[in-house]
Amino acid sequence: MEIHNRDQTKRELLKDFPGEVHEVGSTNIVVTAMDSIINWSHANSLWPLTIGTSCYAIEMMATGASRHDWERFGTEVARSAPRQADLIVIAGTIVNKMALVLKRLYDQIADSKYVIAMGACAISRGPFYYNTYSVVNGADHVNPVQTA
Amino acid sequence: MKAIVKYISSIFSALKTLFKGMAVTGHYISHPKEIITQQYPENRETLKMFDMFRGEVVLTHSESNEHRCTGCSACEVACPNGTIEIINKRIEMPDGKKKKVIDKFVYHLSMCTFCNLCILSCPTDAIKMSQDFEHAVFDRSQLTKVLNKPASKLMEGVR
Amino acid sequence: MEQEQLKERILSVVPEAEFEITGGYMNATVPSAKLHDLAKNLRESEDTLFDYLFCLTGVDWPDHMTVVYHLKSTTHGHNVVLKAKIDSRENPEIDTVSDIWQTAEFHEREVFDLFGIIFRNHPDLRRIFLDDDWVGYPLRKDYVDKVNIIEL
Amino acid sequence: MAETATNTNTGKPLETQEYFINMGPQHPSTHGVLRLMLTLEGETIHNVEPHLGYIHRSIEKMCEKDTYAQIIHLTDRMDYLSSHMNNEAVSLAVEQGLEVEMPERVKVIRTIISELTRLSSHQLWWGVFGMDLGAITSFLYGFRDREMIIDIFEETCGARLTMNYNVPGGLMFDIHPNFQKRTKAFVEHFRQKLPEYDQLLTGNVIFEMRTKGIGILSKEDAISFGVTGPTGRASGFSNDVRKHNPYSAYPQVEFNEVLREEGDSYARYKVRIQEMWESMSIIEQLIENIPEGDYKVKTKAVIKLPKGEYYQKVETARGEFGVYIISEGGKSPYRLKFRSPGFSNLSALNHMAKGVKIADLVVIMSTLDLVIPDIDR
Repeated sequence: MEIHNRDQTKRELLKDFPGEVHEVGSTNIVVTAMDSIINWSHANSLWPLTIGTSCYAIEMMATGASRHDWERFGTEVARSAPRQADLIVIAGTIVNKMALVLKRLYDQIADSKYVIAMGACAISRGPFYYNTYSVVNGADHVNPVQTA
Repeated sequence: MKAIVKYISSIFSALKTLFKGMAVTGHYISHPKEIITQQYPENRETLKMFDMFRGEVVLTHSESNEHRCTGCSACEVACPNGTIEIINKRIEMPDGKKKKVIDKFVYHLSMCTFCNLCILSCPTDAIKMSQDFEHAVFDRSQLTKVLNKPASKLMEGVR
Repeated sequence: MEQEQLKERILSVVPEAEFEITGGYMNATVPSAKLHDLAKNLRESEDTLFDYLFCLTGVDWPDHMTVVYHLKSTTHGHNVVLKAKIDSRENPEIDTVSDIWQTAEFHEREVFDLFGIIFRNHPDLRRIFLDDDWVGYPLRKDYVDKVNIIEL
Repeated sequence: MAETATNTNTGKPLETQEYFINMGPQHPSTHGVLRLMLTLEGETIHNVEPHLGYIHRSIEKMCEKDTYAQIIHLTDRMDYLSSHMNNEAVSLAVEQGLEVEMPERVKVIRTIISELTRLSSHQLWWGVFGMDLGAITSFLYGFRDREMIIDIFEETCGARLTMNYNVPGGLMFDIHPNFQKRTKAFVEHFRQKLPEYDQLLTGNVIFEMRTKGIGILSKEDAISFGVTGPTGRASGFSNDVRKHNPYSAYPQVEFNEVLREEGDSYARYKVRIQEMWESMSIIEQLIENIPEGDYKVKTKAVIKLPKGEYYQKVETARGEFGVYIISEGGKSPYRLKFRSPGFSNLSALNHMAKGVKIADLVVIMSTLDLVIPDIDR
């Protein structure tokens, strides 16, 4: 996937936005109907699936807690059931035994779904690259990863 | 009769403990200064990490595009998981002698655990940890970096 | 109990025991066949009363295997390390101590999983970490895995 | 117990059947990737069978190839909530083999950071415990105070969680000039905030009903299962390594080993809350006078441990953590075994959970304070 610059990303995000955005100085004014903007924000808020296997899970919890608080971005609740989620944050090492479970969880999520691999272990084994007999060589060997 | 009194008193004690807890929450609603949530990314300009923060390994370059890495591979040996690969080449010096310099200082950020052993092992203080923390990319191959800048040279006097 | 007394105590149960002091603990190496009796004796006698097994380790040596038991008495406060020497590396077998210390049930399953030491009379001897169809015992020194292990 | 239900047509008692249910590995309150096979009759648990290995990363095998300095960064990733204490265990074992004595400064700093780590671990546990019971508020409060400790770590050694601050032979860096100021400010802050924890949860009727008398573990069973740490101490098993085998600066400080007799979930909760007070008192005793001196002793670049066996135990936030090193004289150990507290604590789960309802299992698991990578290694 190619990397967009900031303006491109903004335009793409606003492609299906129901209403007009007028830029006034450093802020924006939006002209739209209340119902349509509520529906739009429902459709565009990502609900992550908590699949924390190791150390990264704590950092992910810290992201959701009081200091960093990802609910500011509409990541309202972390769900534990794949049916209700649309984003997997793979936070932690994936070993061979867990890979089957991860694959099943990925398949159970409804389209459209996104995957974020968080941390060295999930991206490419990290510290468990050499001399280990049970770790999967990067989570993208199990399912496609959109962001690492 | 006793059971009814017990039942009703338990309701009241439950309500009491409930309000006790709610009072703590209420305190923070009325004291917004004690809220600690950071407004990232709006505060990106003012946000400063601690000096010691281990963000990623960087090879320091001077203004005249010179670095201090001699290519001794001490960091490559010290790294527990093969994050650093140093590829050396031989170049001919003006006086006809052949000299070993680094060709590529390859750094796999995707494997780095920021354990700091490479920094400690470096005899010439060529590498250090930067405070950069925004590393998210769309593909893991972009996390493999070459740290020495193009056409950079070894600093004079470092051996 | 002092180390000398303990030594005599163990010798009275297992005469062929060998002793060594390393790492601050007294180590007693005994043949694997005698281990269960000795452990039961040390656990139940009033003067020793080793009721707390805090570590159970399997070790793979070139020609034999050992299972190491770190014991402590919570009433007397003394420690001892028992090492059961298993002569065969092909078919290592030893009696379980899970009837003496309940925690051994999990620890022995771990040793079985990673070293392939079979604990006789164990209530539930299965692999604990790896899949049931895993071939080989990965913590043995001669374990080779061409697929998963990338040698540095 | 209710009377057995009867079939209305035949009048015979209905046959009940045991059935199995899978809890985990993807489950919010298993705190990781623990899988439990529950044998149930109705809602009553008959048997709990833990299935492990969903995060078994073969750390012990990897240690056989690494040097002693490199092992430290792996121990961070086992019990990541008490990573500093894990590092300390390996460092102390190697120092025991090298027969070097640490300067007083190193001992004191190690102890302070250990206690800060214990506090942060207990705070996180408190937050997550509330969440397991259905109270999300505690999660936010626990993490709020934890972030202050994390800031201290970040300023001192540059990492938040996997610190890698201890190295064989001392510390990786000297402490930051702000360290004492920040730590004192934190202790002062937390002395005011800890009573809030009690207000939010401890006295609450629902909370007490869900924890009192649930998952009772007797002292004999605790010893037999090797259940250590706050879990074991709540059953009256006196096992604090800081008291029984003191290491670092623990001989110099005065603190109480928190013991309770009940052995139920509420006792385990209270022990941890009380331990937070004790930890703060330890920090306060040491923080004023950190002795001057070196922050590490000089060791060889690649440490070779003399042939022999070394066992070192430390008290982590979860219990007794042991490192057993067998060295053949090389630069990496011949065999390295980690005695993880969680593994032994988990072995008692089946015993504790027999006969309770399925919702209580979550409470029991939560008060055991399991960290799965610590169990699986």
